[in-house]
Amino acid sequence: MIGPFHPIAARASEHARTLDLLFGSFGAMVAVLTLPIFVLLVLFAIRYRTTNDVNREHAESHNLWIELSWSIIPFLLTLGFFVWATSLYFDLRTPPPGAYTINVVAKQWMWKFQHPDGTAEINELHVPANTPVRLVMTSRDVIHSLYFPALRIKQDVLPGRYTEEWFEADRPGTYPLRCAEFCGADHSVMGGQLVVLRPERYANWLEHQGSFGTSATLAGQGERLFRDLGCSGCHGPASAVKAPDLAGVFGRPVGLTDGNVVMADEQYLHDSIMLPNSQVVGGYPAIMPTYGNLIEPEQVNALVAYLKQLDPPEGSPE
Amino acid sequence: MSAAAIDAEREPEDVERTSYLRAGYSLRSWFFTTDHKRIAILYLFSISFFFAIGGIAAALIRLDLLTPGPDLLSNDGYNRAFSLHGIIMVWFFLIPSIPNTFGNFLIPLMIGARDLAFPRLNLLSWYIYIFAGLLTLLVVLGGGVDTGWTFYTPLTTMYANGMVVMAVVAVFISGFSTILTGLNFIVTIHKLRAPGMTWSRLPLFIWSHYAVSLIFVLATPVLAVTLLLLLAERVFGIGVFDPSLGGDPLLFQHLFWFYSHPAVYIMVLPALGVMSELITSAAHKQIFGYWFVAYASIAIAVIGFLVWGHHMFVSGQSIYASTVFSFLSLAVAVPSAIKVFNWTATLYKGDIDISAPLLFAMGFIVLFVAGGLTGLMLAMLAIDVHVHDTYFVVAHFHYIMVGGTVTAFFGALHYWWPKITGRMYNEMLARIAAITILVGFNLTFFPQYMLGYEGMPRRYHVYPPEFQVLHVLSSAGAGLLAVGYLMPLFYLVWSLFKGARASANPWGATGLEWTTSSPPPKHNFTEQPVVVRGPYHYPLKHPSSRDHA
Amino acid sequence: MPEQRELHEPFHQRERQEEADRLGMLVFIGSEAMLFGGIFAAALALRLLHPHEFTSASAHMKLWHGTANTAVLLTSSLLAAIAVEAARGGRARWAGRALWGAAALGMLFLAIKAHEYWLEWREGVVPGPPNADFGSRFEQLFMNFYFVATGLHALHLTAGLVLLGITALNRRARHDRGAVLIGNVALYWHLVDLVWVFLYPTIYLAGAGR
Amino acid sequence: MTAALRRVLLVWLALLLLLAATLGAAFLPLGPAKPWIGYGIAALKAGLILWFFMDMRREGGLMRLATGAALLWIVFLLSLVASDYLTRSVPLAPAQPTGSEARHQAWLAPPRHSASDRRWTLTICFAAISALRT
Repeated sequence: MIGPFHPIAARASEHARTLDLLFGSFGAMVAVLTLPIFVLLVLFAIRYRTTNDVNREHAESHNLWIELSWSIIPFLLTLGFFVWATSLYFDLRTPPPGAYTINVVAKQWMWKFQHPDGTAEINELHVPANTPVRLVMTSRDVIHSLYFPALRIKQDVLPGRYTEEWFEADRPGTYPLRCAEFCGADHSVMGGQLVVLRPERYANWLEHQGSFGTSATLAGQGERLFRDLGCSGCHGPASAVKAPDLAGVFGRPVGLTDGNVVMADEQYLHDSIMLPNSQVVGGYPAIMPTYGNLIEPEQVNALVAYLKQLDPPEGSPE
Repeated sequence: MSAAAIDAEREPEDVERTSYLRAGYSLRSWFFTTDHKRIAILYLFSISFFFAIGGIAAALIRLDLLTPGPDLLSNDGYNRAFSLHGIIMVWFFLIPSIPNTFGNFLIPLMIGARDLAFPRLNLLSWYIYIFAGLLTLLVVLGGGVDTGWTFYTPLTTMYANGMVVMAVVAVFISGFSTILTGLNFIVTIHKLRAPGMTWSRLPLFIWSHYAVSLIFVLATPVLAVTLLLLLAERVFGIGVFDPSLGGDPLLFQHLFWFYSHPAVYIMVLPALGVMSELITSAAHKQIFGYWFVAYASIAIAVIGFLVWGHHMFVSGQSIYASTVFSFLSLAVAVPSAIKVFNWTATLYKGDIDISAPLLFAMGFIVLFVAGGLTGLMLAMLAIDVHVHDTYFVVAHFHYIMVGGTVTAFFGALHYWWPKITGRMYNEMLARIAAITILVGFNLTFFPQYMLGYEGMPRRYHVYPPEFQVLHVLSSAGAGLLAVGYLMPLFYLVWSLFKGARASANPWGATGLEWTTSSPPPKHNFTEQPVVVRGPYHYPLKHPSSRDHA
Repeated sequence: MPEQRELHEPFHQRERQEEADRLGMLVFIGSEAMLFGGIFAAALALRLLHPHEFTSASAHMKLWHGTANTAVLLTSSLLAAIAVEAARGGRARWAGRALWGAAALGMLFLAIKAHEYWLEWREGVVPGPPNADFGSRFEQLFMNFYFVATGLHALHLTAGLVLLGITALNRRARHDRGAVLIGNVALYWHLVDLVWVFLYPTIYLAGAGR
Repeated sequence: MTAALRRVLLVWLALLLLLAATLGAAFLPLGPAKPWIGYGIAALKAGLILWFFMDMRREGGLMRLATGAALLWIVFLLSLVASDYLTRSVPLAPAQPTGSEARHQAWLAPPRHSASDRRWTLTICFAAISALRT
């Protein structure tokens, strides 16, 4: 029952090592609980077989205390591991503030990664070592799942919604990345490489990419889109249309028309572009056209990146 | 038990003349029968047929995975092979395997009734099952589906191009056969028990089938509505899951797994019921902790409905809901643990006849415990994040479904074979088959645990070369397992013609079904039996109690 | 001598057999309730995901058609209950009339429903035909849910109508003082009513006051 | 006009009154309480139908158990599905305050405990709730 750890299962992050410890210790406890059963099974079968004349006096047919104990004690033991595993899980789902954000777009049978400086790569992900990296992921068609076996993490990637995954790889090297949720014909070839570089080598890898990758940063692409798609027509400072000013909106609570307050995170910005009437800002009419079928998820990522780094004009408390 | 005793001593010719097998040879007498025993035989043939088809699909998969590259099947061909393997094995073999064959045959016999409450409904449920099975065969011939047995949207609603609609309709129809069977069992167990057969005197086989019927009736309709919503979206375009309109693919997963996790308890609970019968009969001893084991079946059925979220830990479900589902998934493991501990305690100081059914039973316990505890590991949130949708999960559910349910199915087949056919099978060959199955099984699926932990995802047709060694091991094991499964086909059929004639109670067991002749007459009992004692009243202390049965 | 339902195969006493038939029907009703449980889970999910848009989409529904339909179905449920009481009281003719009344009100429900669908077809909020244009994308999703939920309910209502018709024509059922068949059909009819009682606030009342 | 007929007619009247009540309540400006009232009245109507029309009044314990089981299973489904959708957007991760916003946002956003101790309380209270549930 305990999967012996083959040398193939590389460990590239602190979480991976902790998880292996959790898996190993839980496996050990499970073995300690079950081996007696297997031994007793065979032992009883041989010792009390019908041809063996042995004392079979006063075998009880029930004993409340034994039965209660062997159902409650294993449950309490597993509870201990439950708390440990749950706190590990909460850490997994809590990216540290200020983590290095990379956008991921999954498409039927390939992964596209967009670095903040605009570099884009297919099926290859270069990340700096020893820095928390946060992947903000969305899919263009079906459900995929970005799985890093060496980091012991995976997260499904859903169409029409952001899901995120974060890790801090601490051992430079090349590790596999795979799709874990069945997504159609080429599900098994939809994988690639996670290349962990020391921070300085990652920096000059980015420069090298900069020359022939797209020139503008992701936010730069977002700014160009903001103009081309006509967003600035309504949301720009000089526009006559009554639309909320988007400067510095990211990370701030936003009051909606129906009274409750929502945190303006990436998901809210994504939904406001794709499904504008879903959560309209308080005091504004729901007149924004939907861009659902006009733009690609990559472009939405660029727009969101642009809005995230838009600082409010100096001094305005709004 | 006087009247029933007369049944047991009837001469073989008289037994042969009145046996339900002799009550009509025409096709009409078989295909329009309302005798629960004949319907059980009809089910036995049909599920064996689908077990063979599912097995062929499994063989294709295992052969293709011998090599890292796409050598035997194309990408699409492999996807269709595992989808059909999943659909046929889950809905057309595993779910009906024990309840519809041994449940149909034995529930009336065990509670002293002449037949199920609604005999015609029972036959209708078989015809619905066969109609759904034919539709699935059309899907197989028409090229199958490339969605997996889980039919996740938006893959199935917008991007899959196989015969998704017919496959979904076939599964939808097979659901009604399950609901009717569940309804039949519940009413029979409530209303047709023999005089004196109180709830505390019910055999544990009946308790587990009562729990299974609860799941049949309460879970299957939710599968029906989920598949209807899927069809509405794919065929008429009026779906509620479309993400571009603001719908949520997770809603499909919630509704699907609300059925599908109780469905895995549908598959394992009857096996647990069979085990209680096999262990007590082999040990010739009262079950240890009757009420704990009986209520454990009901507890599994009830808590089984609260844990489906552990299939969705990495699917973007809220982390708080995942914590609740993780905790409840630990709670559902407790009743199963109770059963295993009680069986082991039953063997203590028993008067054990190491027969083939006992070998199957002990094999079941080992594999079920291994499968169950890896299930506990999967319920741990952090571990599931790593091993979800990998071969670790594949190995886990095969340990429970194949190592558990199919082993129990074969154990039940051997244990009640004399009662069903009136013939004894060859004991030595049966023991060899049991050992082959257990060894072949472990060789097939234990390497998959290691594959899973190293990061080999599920449903992968092309895999990195470093996993090849384990895949070759697994495929070799699959070959041995196939041999193990084919052996009973030969010596059981052989026993039909050449086997020794079975007495009414070859194992010296104490159930009501052993008080009537083998094979039982058309109306089960010549006289209505009256129950005066509990189910497993074996004499406790006597050193060699076997000859006083 | 009032007809006795014939005693079929495995049962010894008629009274035990009637209990079994009624329990069997109730278990079937329970499974049908779970079927609609899935529909209500979908409604709950959609409402929790987009609370604001769910209410604005529901505001476009024809509230008066929905309310009329609820009243019609409640009355038809009353008639079914009267049919059972009449059969138990031995008044077969009243039982038959009450059953036909319940069936008639069921047809009225379908008529109102068809009229509502036709109005929506003309407004172009029926997904599918070319003239469909929806206020927002979620509005189309809401209409999808509306048609699936009310369509499934209408299907079950039609099955109930057929059952009511068969029982009304069945002389022996009407004279059966145990009212087994009438009782079971009435149970099914009350289930169809129960589902609508909960569909009404889900679809119509969500956006009623806006 | 037998007693049974009178009782059934009375129940029918009560049902129509409840229908009027729920319709009226929909037009009152009750805000967030509206769905609770709507479904509360619907549950009342369902209770009346079950108790009188479907004769749970005269039935034995077994039939009531069967009806109760179906309703309980629907509650299982709805409550656990709701638990996912309600807590999906509860932000555990503080959104990334950029530059000068940090000080400003601290005033706006509700006081936040440190992530770790909130995590312990959440895990324990969820475990407690689920223990009560089983």
